[in-house]
Amino acid sequence: MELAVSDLTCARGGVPLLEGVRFTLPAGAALVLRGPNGCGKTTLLRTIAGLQPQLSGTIDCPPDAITYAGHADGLKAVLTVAENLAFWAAIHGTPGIDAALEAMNLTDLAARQAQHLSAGQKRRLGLARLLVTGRPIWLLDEPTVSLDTASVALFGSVARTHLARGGTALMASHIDLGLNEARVLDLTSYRAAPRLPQGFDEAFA
Amino acid sequence: MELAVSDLTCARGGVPLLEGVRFTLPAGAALVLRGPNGCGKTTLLRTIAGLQPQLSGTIDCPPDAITYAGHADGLKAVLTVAENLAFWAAIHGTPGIDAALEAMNLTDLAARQAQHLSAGQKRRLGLARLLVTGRPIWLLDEPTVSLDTASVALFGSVARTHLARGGTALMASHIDLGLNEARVLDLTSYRAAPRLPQGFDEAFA
Amino acid sequence: MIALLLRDLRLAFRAGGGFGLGLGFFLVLAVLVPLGVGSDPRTLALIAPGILWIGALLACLLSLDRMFALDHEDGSLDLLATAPIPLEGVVAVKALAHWLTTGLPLVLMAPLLGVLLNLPGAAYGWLIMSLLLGTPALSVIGAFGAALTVGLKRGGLLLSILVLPLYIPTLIYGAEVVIRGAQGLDTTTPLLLLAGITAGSAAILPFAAALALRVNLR
Amino acid sequence: MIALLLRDLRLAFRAGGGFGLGLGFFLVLAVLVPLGVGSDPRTLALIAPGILWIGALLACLLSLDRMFALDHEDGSLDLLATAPIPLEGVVAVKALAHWLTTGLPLVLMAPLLGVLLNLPGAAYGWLIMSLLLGTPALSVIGAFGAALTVGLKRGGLLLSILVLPLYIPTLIYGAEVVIRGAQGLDTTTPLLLLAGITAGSAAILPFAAALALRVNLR
Amino acid sequence: MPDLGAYTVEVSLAYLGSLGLLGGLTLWVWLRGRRVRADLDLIENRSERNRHG
Amino acid sequence: MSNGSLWEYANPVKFMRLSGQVLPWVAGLAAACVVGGLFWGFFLTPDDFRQGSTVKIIFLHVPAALVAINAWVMMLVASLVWLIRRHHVAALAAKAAAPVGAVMTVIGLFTGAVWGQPMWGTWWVWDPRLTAFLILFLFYLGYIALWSAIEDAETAADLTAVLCLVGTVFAVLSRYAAFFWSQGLHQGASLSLQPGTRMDWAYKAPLYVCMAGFTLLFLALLLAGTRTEIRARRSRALMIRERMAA
Ligand code: HEM
Ligand SMILES: Nc1ncnc2c1ncn2[C@@H]1O[C@H](COP(=O)(O)OP(=O)(O)OP(=O)(O)O)[C@@H](O)[C@H]1O
Ligand SMILES: Nc1ncnc2c1ncn2[C@@H]1O[C@H](COP(=O)(O)OP(=O)(O)OP(=O)(O)O)[C@@H](O)[C@H]1O
Ligand SMILES: [Mg+2]
Ligand SMILES: [Mg+2]
Repeated sequence: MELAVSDLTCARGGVPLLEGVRFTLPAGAALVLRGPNGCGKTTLLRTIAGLQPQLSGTIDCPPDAITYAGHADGLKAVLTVAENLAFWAAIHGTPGIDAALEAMNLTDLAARQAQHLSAGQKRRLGLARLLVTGRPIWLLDEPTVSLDTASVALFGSVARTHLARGGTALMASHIDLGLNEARVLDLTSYRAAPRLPQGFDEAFA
Repeated sequence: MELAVSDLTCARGGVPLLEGVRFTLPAGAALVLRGPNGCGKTTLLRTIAGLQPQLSGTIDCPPDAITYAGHADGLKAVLTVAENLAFWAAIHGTPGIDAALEAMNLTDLAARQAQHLSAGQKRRLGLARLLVTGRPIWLLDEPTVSLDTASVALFGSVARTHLARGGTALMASHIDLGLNEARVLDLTSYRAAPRLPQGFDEAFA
Repeated sequence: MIALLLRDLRLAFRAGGGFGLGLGFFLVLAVLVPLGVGSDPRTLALIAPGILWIGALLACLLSLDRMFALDHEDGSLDLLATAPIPLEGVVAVKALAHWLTTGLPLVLMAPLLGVLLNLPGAAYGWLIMSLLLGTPALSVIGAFGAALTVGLKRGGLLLSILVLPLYIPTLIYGAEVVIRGAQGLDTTTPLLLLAGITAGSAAILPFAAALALRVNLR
Repeated sequence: MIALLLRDLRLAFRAGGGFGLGLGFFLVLAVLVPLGVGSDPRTLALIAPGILWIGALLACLLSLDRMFALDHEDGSLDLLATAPIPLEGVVAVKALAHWLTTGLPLVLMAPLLGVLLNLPGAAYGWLIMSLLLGTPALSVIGAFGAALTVGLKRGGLLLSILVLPLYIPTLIYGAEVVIRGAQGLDTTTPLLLLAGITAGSAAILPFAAALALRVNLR
Repeated sequence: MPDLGAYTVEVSLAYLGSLGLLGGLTLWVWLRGRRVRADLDLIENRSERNRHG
Repeated sequence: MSNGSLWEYANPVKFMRLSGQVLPWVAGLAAACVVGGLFWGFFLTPDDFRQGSTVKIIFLHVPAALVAINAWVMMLVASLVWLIRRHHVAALAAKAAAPVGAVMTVIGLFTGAVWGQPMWGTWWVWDPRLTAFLILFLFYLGYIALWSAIEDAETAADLTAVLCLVGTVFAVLSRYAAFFWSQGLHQGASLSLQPGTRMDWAYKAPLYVCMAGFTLLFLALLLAGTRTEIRARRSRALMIRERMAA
C-alpha cells in the first residue's frame, strides 16, 4: 500500500499553486503537509484523492485504496451517530461499527443525532468514519481542528494503530496532531512560479 | 465596557450544561474559556451574545456592545472580500475598511470572491469583520482554527490592540491564541449536575 | 438598512443569484399549461387570469425559499441579529429586495404571457394593476413563511405548504379583478380588498417574522 | 447501493426530510386552481387532466432541487465519489429514492385530487396508469438537472428552468393519455411513447448526470 | 414609401421591432467586444511593463 | 504554419488571426445583404392578393426562424467538438452563438405574432410548429442561464455542452410531441404562400437575399462574439499570472 507522487502540479480555479511535488509514502509511514494559509494543501489532497485532475505529474497508488476527509465531515444532521457510521460502513462493505465508535470515544453518543453534537464531537465522528472505510491510505485535511487535548491524543493513538497495520496517512495541519513520529513536508518550496495558466492552448500568447 | 456574568445557567436542547458560571471582564481584559469537547463553550458564548435565553442568572453589559464570531463566518460566497467587509461596516455604521484589511493582511485579497479563499483566509476575513463592527466586547468561538502560525500571531497583535483601547474579549479555544496574557477559565468545574430539564413546570414531578 | 438592501440586490444580480429565474419559471408555466390542458383558444381565454395569477404566485414562492436560509447557513443571520438594526427592519428590507427582484419583473412580464394564454384585450390593464397591488403582499407573506422555516434542511416544500394557504386571499381577489376586468364589470371592491391585504400584511407581518426568526436562532 | 437507497429513504422520512411535502404541494395546487380559475364544473373537467399532470410535475420538480445539493454541502458527495460504487449507480439510486418518496405518493393521491377537479369517471384508470409510467422519467430527468446545478447557491430556480423544458414531452403524452381516456378514445400510442421516454431517460441520463457531477466536484 | 394598405401598423411594427432587435444585438456584441478588448490591452500593457520594468 | 487539418483553426492564435481577416468581409457582406434584401422586400415587392402588404413580413420572419434553428444546430456541433476534442474555441463559439440564436428566436416569434394578428386573428395560437419554436426559445434561455450561473470557465463549458446534447434530444422529442398533440394553422415547410401555389420569384429572390444576409449576420456576430470570449479568457489568464506574481 504505497502512495507515490511525482512531479505533481496542481491548480485551483486555473491557477497553478504547487508544482514538482514529489514524495513516496511507504506502508506504515505518515507525512504531515505544512505551509502557510492558502499555499495549496487542501488542493493537493483533493487532487491526490482524485476529486480534481492534476495539471501534470503522476499519482501512483492502488485503486480504491484512498479515503479522504476534508473540512466537511459528510454527516447527515438528522441521522444519529450510529446511523451515520453504519451508512459509510455499508457503502464500503465493512462489518460493524462498534470498534470505530469505541476507538473515537463515541459510544455514549451513539444514539444522538449529528445535529446535536458539538464541533469537536462532530469532528470525532468524521474521524471514526475513516475507520469504517477499511481503506489503507488516509488523506486528512486538518483532522484535529476543534478537538480538545484528550481527543487529539485519541486521534494520535488511532492513527498509530492504523500505521502499525500497514496503513499510511497524509495529513495537512497547522497544529499538533498527536503524532510526533510523522515526517513533515513543507510545501513552501513547491510554490508554483508565476506563469500563464496551462491548458487553454498554453494561453495562446 | 465591562462584561459581568453571574450565576449563569445555560442549556442546549433543554439539557442544562453549565451552571453557576460567574466572572467579570473589566475593560482591557481577555478571558479564554477552556474545557473538553461538548462541555458547553459554544452554548455559553451564544447565550452571552443574546442568541439564546439563559435558564437563570444575569448577564450585565451595556447594550449593543457585543459582537459574536462563531464557527461560521457570515461571508457571502459571491461577494468579494472588500464587499463583504464593507457590508458589515455599513451595517454597523463604521467608516472605512482599509484598516481592517490591513490588520488581517487581506489587502492583496481584497478583490477576490469569498468562495475562492482557503480555509485560513476565510477565517482571517471573519476576524477582520470584528474590527469593522467597532464593538468593544468580542465573543469568539475558536477564532484561530485553520490559521497558520503567522496569522495566529497577527490575530494576537490585533487582539492586543483591541484590549489596549479598552475593549474586552471572551474566547473559547483548545489551541494557542497568540495571547498569553489572557486569563483562563476552565469550565469543567461549572458542569451542571444531572437533573431533569427545567422550565416545563419543573418537569411536572 | 440601505446597505442591506443593496447587498441583497447585488447578490441577486451576481452569477447564480437568481434574478430572472422567477421570470423564467413564470414563462415556463405559461407554456406548460396549454401543453397540458390543450390548445383550444376559448378554454385558454377562460382560465388565463387564474393561471397568470397562480403562475406569479408560484414564481414568487419558489424564489423566496432561501430568503433567510442562505443567511442562516453562512452565519450572517446570527450576526445581523446582534447588529444595531432591528430584526423587523431586516425582514422588511429583505421582503422589499425580494419584491424588487421578483415581483416587479413578474408584473412587467405578465402581459406578454397574457398573449400566450389568449387573455382578452380588456383585461391587460387590470392584470398589471392587480399584480402591482398584490405582489408586494406575496413578498411580505413569503418573508414570514421563510422566517418560520429557516434552519430546516429542505425547508423549501414545507415553506410552500405553509405559505400557499396564506396566499389564497390575495389570489382570489387578484384573479377576481382580472376576471371582472375582462368582462367589463366593476372591479373596485376586489381592488380595494387587495390593497387592504397588502397594506395589512406589510404593517404586521414583519413583526411576526422577526419573532419567528428570533425563535429559530436560539 | 442498497445502503444508499435506505439512507435516502430514511432521510426523507425523518423530520424535515420532505416526505409528504410534494403531496402537500400537489394538494394545494389542486385547491388553488379552482380558486383562481373559477368553480364552473365544466371548465374544471376540461382542464383537470392537464392540471393534474402539471401539478405532479411541479411537485416532483420542487422536491428534487436538493437531491444532490445537500450531499454536496455536507461533503458526502466528495466521499461518495471516492467510495467503491460507481457514480452512475449513485445517480440511479438517488433518482429511484426520489421517485419512491415523491412520484409514487403522487400517483396514489392523484385520483383524490381528480375528484376535486371534477375529472370524468372514465379517466381515473388512465390517470393512474399514465402517472405510473411517466413519473419515473420525471425523477430521472430531474436527477440530471440537479446534477447540473449542484454546488450553485440558489440553484433551485435555475434547476426549474433547465428541467421544465425537458419535462415537456412527458407532460404532453401523459396528459394526452388522460384526455383521450376521458373521452373513451384509443390511448395506446401516447402510452407507448410515454413508456419509451421513461425507458430511454432511465437508460441514458444517469450517465450524463454522473458526468455532470464529476465536473462539478472538481 | 410603399402603400401598406390596411396593414400599415402590423408591417411597420414588424420591421421596426425586428430592426431594433437586430441593431440592439449587434450593438451589444460590438460594445462588449470593445470593452473586453480595452481591458485586455490594459492588462497586456501592464504585464509587459512589469516584465521589463 | 503547417498545411494541417481543420483543427488547426481551433488553436486560438490561428483563429484570432484568421477571424480577424475574415470578419470585416463577412460583416460587410452581411450588412449589404440584410439592408439590400430588406429594402428590396419592403419597397420593391408587390402586395399579395390575399395577404396584402403583410406578405412583406416574410422577409424578416423566415430568415430569423432559419437562423434561430440552425444556430442551435451549430451549438450542438460545437459542444460535441468541445466534449470530444476539447478545443476551447469550440466551447466559446457555442457560448457566443447562444445570445444571437436567442434574439433570432425572439424576432421569429415577434414577427410571427405580428403577422398572425391579421392572418389568423390572434397573436398566438398553440400550433405545433409555433409551440416547438417557443420551446426552442426556452432551451436557449436555460443554456444562457447555465453559462452565466457558473463561475469556472471550464466547468461551465462542460456542463453547458452536456445540457446542449441532452437538450437537443428533448427538443426534437418535444417537436414530435407537439405535432402529435395538435394540428396546426402554420405554413408547411415548402416555400409556398398558399398550399398548392408556388411562391412567385418576385418574393423568392429577395427572400433568398435576406436568408443569406441573416446567415451572414449570424456568422459575423458569432465570429465577433467568439473573439470577445477568447480575449476575455486571455485577460483572465493574464490577471491570474499577475496575481501569482504578487
Ligand atoms: C408567432 C407566430 C409564428 C411563429 C413562432 C412562427 C415560426 C416559424 C418557424 C419556426 C418557421 C421555420 C419553419 C421550419 O423551417 O421548419 C416559420 C416559417 C414560416 N412561417 Fe411562421 N411562425 C409564426 C407565424 C406565421 C404566420 C402568421 C405566417 C403567415 C401567415 C407565417 C408564415 C411562415 C412561412 C411562409 C414560413 C416559411 C415556411 C417554409 O417554407 O419553410 N408564420 N415560421
Ligand atoms: N477559483 C479560484 N480562483 C483563484 N484562486 C483560487 C480559487 N479558489 C481558491 N483559490 C486560491 O487557491 C489557494 C489554495 O487554497 P487551498 O484551500 O488549497 O489552501 P490551503 O493550503 O488548504 O490553505 P488553508 O491552510 O487556509 O486551508 C488559495 O490561496 C485560494 O485563495
Ligand atoms: N438538542 C440537543 N439535545 C441534547 N444535547 C445537545 C443538543 N444540542 C447539543 N447538545 C449537546 O450539548 C453540548 C454542548 O455543546 P457545545 O457546542 O456548547 O460544546 P463546546 O464546548 O462548544 O464543544 P466543542 O469544543 O466541541 O466545540 C454537547 O455535548 C452536545 O452534544
Ligand atoms: Mg485548507
Ligand atoms: Mg464549540
